[in-house]
Amino acid sequence: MIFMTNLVDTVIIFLILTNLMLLGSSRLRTCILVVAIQGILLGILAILLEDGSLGIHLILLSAAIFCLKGIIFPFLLIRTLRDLNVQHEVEPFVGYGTSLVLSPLVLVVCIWLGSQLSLPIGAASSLVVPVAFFTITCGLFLIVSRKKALTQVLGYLVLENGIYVFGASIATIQPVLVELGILLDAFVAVFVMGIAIYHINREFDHTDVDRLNKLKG
Amino acid sequence: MNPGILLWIILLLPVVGSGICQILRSPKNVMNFTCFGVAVIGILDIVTAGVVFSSNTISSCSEWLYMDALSAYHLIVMALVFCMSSLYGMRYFDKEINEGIFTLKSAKRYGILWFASLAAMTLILVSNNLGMMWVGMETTTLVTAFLICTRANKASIEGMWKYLIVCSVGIALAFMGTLFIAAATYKFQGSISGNGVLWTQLKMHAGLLDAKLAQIGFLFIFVGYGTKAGLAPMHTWLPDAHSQAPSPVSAVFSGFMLNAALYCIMRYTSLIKLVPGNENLSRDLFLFFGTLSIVVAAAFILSQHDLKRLLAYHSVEHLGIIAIGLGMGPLGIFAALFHTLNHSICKSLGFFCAGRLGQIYGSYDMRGMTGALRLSPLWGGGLLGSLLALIGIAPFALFMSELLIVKAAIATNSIWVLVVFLAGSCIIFAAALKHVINVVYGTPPVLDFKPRRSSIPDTGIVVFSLGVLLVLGLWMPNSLHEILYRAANIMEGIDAATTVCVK
Amino acid sequence: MHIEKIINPLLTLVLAPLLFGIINRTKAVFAGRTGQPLLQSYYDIWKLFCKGAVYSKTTSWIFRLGPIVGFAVVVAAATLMPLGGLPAIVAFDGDFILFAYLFGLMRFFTVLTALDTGSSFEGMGASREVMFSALAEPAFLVGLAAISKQTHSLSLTGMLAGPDTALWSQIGPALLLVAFSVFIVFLAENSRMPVDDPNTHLELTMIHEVMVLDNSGPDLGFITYAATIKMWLLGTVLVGILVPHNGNVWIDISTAVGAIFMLAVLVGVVESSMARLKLLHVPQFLLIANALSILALILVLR
Amino acid sequence: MSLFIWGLIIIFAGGLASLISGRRSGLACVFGALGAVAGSIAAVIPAFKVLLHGITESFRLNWSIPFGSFFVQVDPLSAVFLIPILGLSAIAAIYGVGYLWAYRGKKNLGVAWFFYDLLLLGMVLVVAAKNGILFLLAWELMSLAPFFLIIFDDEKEKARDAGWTYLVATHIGMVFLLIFFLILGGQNGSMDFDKIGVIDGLTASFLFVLAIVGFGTKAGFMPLHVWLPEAHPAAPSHASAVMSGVMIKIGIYGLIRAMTFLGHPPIWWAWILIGIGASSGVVGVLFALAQHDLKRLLAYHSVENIGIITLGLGIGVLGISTGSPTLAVFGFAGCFFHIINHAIFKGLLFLGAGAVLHGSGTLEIDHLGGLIKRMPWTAVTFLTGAIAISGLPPLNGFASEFLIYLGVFKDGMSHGLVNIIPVLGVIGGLALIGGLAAACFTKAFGIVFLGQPRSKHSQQAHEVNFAMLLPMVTLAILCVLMGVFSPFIIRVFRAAISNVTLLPQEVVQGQLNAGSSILSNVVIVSVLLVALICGLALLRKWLLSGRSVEQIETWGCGYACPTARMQYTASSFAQPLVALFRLFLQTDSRDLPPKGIFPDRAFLKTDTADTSSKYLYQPLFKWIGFMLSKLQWIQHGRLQLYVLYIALTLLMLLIWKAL
Repeated sequence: MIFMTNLVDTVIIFLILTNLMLLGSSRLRTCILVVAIQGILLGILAILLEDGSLGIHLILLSAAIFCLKGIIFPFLLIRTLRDLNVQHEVEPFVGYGTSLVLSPLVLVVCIWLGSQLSLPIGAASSLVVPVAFFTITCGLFLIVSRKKALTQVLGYLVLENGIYVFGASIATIQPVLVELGILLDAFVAVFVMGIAIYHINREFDHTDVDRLNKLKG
Repeated sequence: MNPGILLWIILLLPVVGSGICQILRSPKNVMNFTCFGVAVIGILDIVTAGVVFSSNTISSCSEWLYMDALSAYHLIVMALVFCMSSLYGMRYFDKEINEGIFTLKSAKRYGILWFASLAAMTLILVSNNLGMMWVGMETTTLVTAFLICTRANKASIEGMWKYLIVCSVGIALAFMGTLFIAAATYKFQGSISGNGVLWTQLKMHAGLLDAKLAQIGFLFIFVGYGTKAGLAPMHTWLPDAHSQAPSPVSAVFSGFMLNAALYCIMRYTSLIKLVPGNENLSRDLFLFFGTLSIVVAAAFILSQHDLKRLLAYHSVEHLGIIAIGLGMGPLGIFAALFHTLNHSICKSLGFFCAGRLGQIYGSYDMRGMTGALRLSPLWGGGLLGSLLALIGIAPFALFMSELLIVKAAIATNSIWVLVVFLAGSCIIFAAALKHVINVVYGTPPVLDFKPRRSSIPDTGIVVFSLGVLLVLGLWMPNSLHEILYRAANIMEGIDAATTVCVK
Repeated sequence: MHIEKIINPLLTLVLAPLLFGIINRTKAVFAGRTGQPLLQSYYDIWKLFCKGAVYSKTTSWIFRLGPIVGFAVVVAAATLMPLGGLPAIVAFDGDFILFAYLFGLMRFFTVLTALDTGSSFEGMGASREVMFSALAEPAFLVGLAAISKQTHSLSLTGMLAGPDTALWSQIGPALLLVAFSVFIVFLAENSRMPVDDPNTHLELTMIHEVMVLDNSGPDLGFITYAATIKMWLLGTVLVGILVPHNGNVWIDISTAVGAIFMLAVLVGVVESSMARLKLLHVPQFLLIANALSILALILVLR
Repeated sequence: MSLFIWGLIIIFAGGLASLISGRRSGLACVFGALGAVAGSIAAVIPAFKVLLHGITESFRLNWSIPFGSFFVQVDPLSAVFLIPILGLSAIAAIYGVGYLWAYRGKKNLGVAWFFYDLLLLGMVLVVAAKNGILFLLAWELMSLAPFFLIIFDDEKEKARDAGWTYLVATHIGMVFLLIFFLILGGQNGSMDFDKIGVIDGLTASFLFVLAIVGFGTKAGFMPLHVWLPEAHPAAPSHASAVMSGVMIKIGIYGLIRAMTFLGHPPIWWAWILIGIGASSGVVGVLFALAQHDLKRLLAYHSVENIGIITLGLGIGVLGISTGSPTLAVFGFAGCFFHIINHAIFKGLLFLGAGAVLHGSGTLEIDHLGGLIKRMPWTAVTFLTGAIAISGLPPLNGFASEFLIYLGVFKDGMSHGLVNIIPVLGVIGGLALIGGLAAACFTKAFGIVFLGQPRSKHSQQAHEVNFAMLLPMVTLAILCVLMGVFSPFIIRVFRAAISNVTLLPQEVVQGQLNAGSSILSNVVIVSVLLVALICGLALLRKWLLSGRSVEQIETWGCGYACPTARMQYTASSFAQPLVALFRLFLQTDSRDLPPKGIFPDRAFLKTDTADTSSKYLYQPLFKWIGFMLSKLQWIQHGRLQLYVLYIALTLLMLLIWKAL
């Protein structure tokens, strides 16, 4: 059991690291890969967080997560990236350095928040919920502070991952159908956003979201 | 036969419909088929609702699909809005079709997405599992996104992108909230038959929910679904999406999608009211966001030049009014539900007229639109009627529902809300009236466009909607009263046995 | 219907023109002239009645109606007016309101008559007339209100029954204030100095005279006669406020008539001792009258 | 009672029929007018019955208006208002046929007639409704219908703005009424007037203020009157006649009806009413004096007359609160009588103005003149109306003002300096109003109808058709009759007054008898006056017989060749008074005085904008707009910040609620 908890903790640490990398790196390709790693970690976490009974649907689920978040999404995104000849995130509203400096503080706040809540966490470590919050915050932060449409999609994905970690941490049995539905939605979302980015690129021949500000008032 | 089947039928028929759109061979056929199919489904919806009202609730496959008065009422609203919009949409694209802009491909895409969004919204209404409800809502967002840019141009794509991102983020937060609620159930995990969070069961054990978690969960839910419902300050996507979408889509957006989101919040409200220590939580939130929405809407209606954006901000205002009503006890909820119906009909009509007038004038800039009544008596008159109704002129039904809300406000003596509401509505009245007078009256500009004779369906839509609004303003059928009353009770979290006096 | 009721209006009709004579004679005396005979205005009126008439092409039947209405009004007003101890022919609560408004009717038609000629001078006179009378009316009615409050009577017959010593001791000041304001109204309404100058012939400065520039023959006769009667009636009001009675009808009448003639003399004195006010200052003059009346009202109400 | 309901149905049917006949002008006019006239006749009969026999008839339809009920009742108070409403509307409808006929083919007359009939229907329903919700619905119907009449000439921007001003003002008033009735109903469940118990104390005073604002907006109290001078000139004349003649009175009706719910009035209510009355009256007539547009002038006179009516009302309320039957009865009698009289002569004057517009093509007073030669009938009727509205004997206007005066003189001047308020307010106020009104109407009639034509408009003027003349003549005759029979007419208010004042009928009867005996004296003098006039006319005829009667040019004081443009204009006529009261009027006048021995060109332009809209409402609206425009930056188009809003909102909520 201890071993389990340690394993969980390691995965959690890795999650935090991925988040930090996302905040720090400006190369879109890197970001995509990092998000892929995050997906894979989630797949692992799904199994680890399940105390004891290793149900068949659980295996199925983690497999689904693994494929979707770890393989298909990155694939889709990389392909989109290829279409729009852009490699780097332009200068964001909040610099990379600043975000990296800020992130530990945010993490502290998240840990404190997690301690506030009386969540029915199973065997999982007390770090899970805070990291979930942290991931969510990072996702929102990416969407708010970055300018490239693609980065915002990544931000959305990170947000979802965070929520997913939270979902996995609280020991409720979501029926597999719902889980699959949710995954499907995430998939469709990424797909749609990909197409949307493609359209944007075609119409505007750039994908800087902050330059999409014709509609106002 | 088991009435539960009906739920399956109304859920799956739209999917079939979207399948059929795939195999049609001409844009005209696609449009006609959407109209026909939606009509059939709409009738089935209403039949289902009727069954629900006769027998208190119906459910299927171990209560995964479930429908009670509240959802049935919204089902009727949805059926109405979709039928009207489809009927209108049948003729809306004629010009593009003839010019060949609106190709078979885009027609197919339109039809498929149209049916798909119908299916998604139905899923929201019929699913008892809060997770599935969330899935339905997210699907709605994704499906409707491309309806916005049926005609792909810079503005519409921008609108779509904003809609997509803002709503997705919001709904993700709503999912977070759902998880919190799920987490709050740990006290009675054992007692619920182990398949997820069914609203009915939560309702049963609501007293046992963990107060803190439920509270946080509700906050997330409110912000999340509130984003989709277009409550200020999360409404930012709304004017962009509404103004860029083709009119039938805008009508569905404003006419039902917003209400669907609000419906989700209602479901949770009926739970949170029963959680010890959180009785007033929902009230505070509703009143706060309601008043805020009205003020913001007033600010933007005052200086608006785009007709469709004007209507969009009116949606913000009216959703705010509905929210205020929901925050004001049984009578208020009754009024709010009534207002939902009125607003849906009226706003759809508004968008219909705006769309056609936009086609006539070639733009939605109200500074260039004058003398609509002379150019096209039907659509000009319709716009005048719908806007007069929107700003609360008696004897239209919206006046009645707003009157009830004021009554509720006085009854629960929430004075400040009342003051803000009345002041805001007066400002909006003045501003919107100015706009509509300048659009409808006066001498029209010289246009090469020859307004074509308005066809039977067009006339039908206008006359029907205005007629319904008029009749409901002057005479409320007892059946409708009963329905609203039962729905209000569900929302209020009390079973129909304990009576609430709204007479 | 006693016989002496008739005496009162008869006196009015007969003696009224004499007032002008008295005024003119007074002024002549002040100027050191012998002046025209006392009965001059009788001659004038008679002469006018015997003349033919000249009408402007611009005018309509309004122009012909005006003078007649004016005369009819003053005669009707005379029936409301008591004199000395004699009650009026028609006396009822609030008859003084009717009295005031009858003169309003007269003014209405005089002004229309003036405007009917289309002459800019007469328009000018009309415009001044309506302005001054609009200011004079409140002063008159508020003043009478104070009187009626004090005399507990709502009819001229009661109000002008003459103040007894008790009344004097009660509201001497108030009575004086009212008397002053009514005197100002009297001057304004009869278009005497210092409001108007009846015997200048520079059209720009006149008010009443200029409005009747175009009238001639019998019409002018009616107007002049009506003017004298109007002065008589308003004078009666003033006298009624101030001069006490001693019960014996005949003595009272003679004192009253005498008082009215004295008033005429007073007017003459004023006219020969004062200059005409600038037209711009006339409103202030009338506002003073209003102020006095209101003051009187405050005194009696407290 | 069923006859009454039939009347309503006929009116509505007529309107609907004309709406359907649409652009077929002939049909539209026939249906619309027929519906109005026939319906009015049917509905007015019960009203007369009620008024004469004092028995109230009520009618409940089993129709559930949402949260209200269709409960209609004609009680004496309603009847007092119903008779002028129905009468004037019917007469104006006949006029309308002749008036709108000029628009045939150009406009959709069906719509105009539809809304005219709706207006009539709404007014009748408001007065007869005995249920709060029904009242509000009817009120809104009555308020909405005129909008479409005001905006009838919608290609004119002035008309569109007028429509906007009108509807906004009336809606704001409506909001206050909404609160008023909901609180009233909230006090004890039912909205039926007969079930609403009497309310006292602070609530009553609060409700009274609400009622003053809500109903005052419709009635046109200072400074809530701003919509009036805009709306009445814009509408077609028969509509303005109805709006100005009866619609604004319904505000007074609502006020009286509202006060029947509010228990025994404190004395300060009376003072407020008298203050409003005096200020509305004086300021209204002053503004009227400064106008150049005939209909605008008349609109301001409506404000003035509402002021007079309110003075009467105030005296009545003073009587109730001080327990003085004389004050109460005379006040209300004067109020009611003046309401009816004003309906008659203001209707007449607006119809006359319409005739002037129809005949000469302009309402600009300074462009008119000499119409009495070209439009003799219009001139006679207009003159009658002018005398009546100036409150001069022997016509009806004097009779009603006389009653109000009499009330104060009889019992208003009790000791105590505080009574200076009613006494000065009424006596001084009425006297000043009377004088100024006379000034204003000598100007209106004198400049428009007398002298020489000032423009080719008035040279080419022609008399109007029979359908327009008949109503005007009828109303003029009514002005005379109401004056002559005033002693008998005021007796019919007995039941209504005793309903409102809660005095026993005998007491009211006694007071009214006193009043009517006094009025009969007035009538005697008036008859004498008329007799004298006739006699003198004959006398002059006799004097002039056989003597030379010449026709020459007007005496130009030696000036050789006068022209029509040398005549005094309306502006110059009013100038001294306008200058005297510039404090209230704020007239901005631009002039170029003649200079030199041979001045080339000189002019005087005066424009009197409504002070309260210029210095109160426009700044207010500007301020609101400015404040709200501060919110504009919210929607600046930056997606990132949109998402940030969501995050911040969530954070805010968590801090507000969860911590």
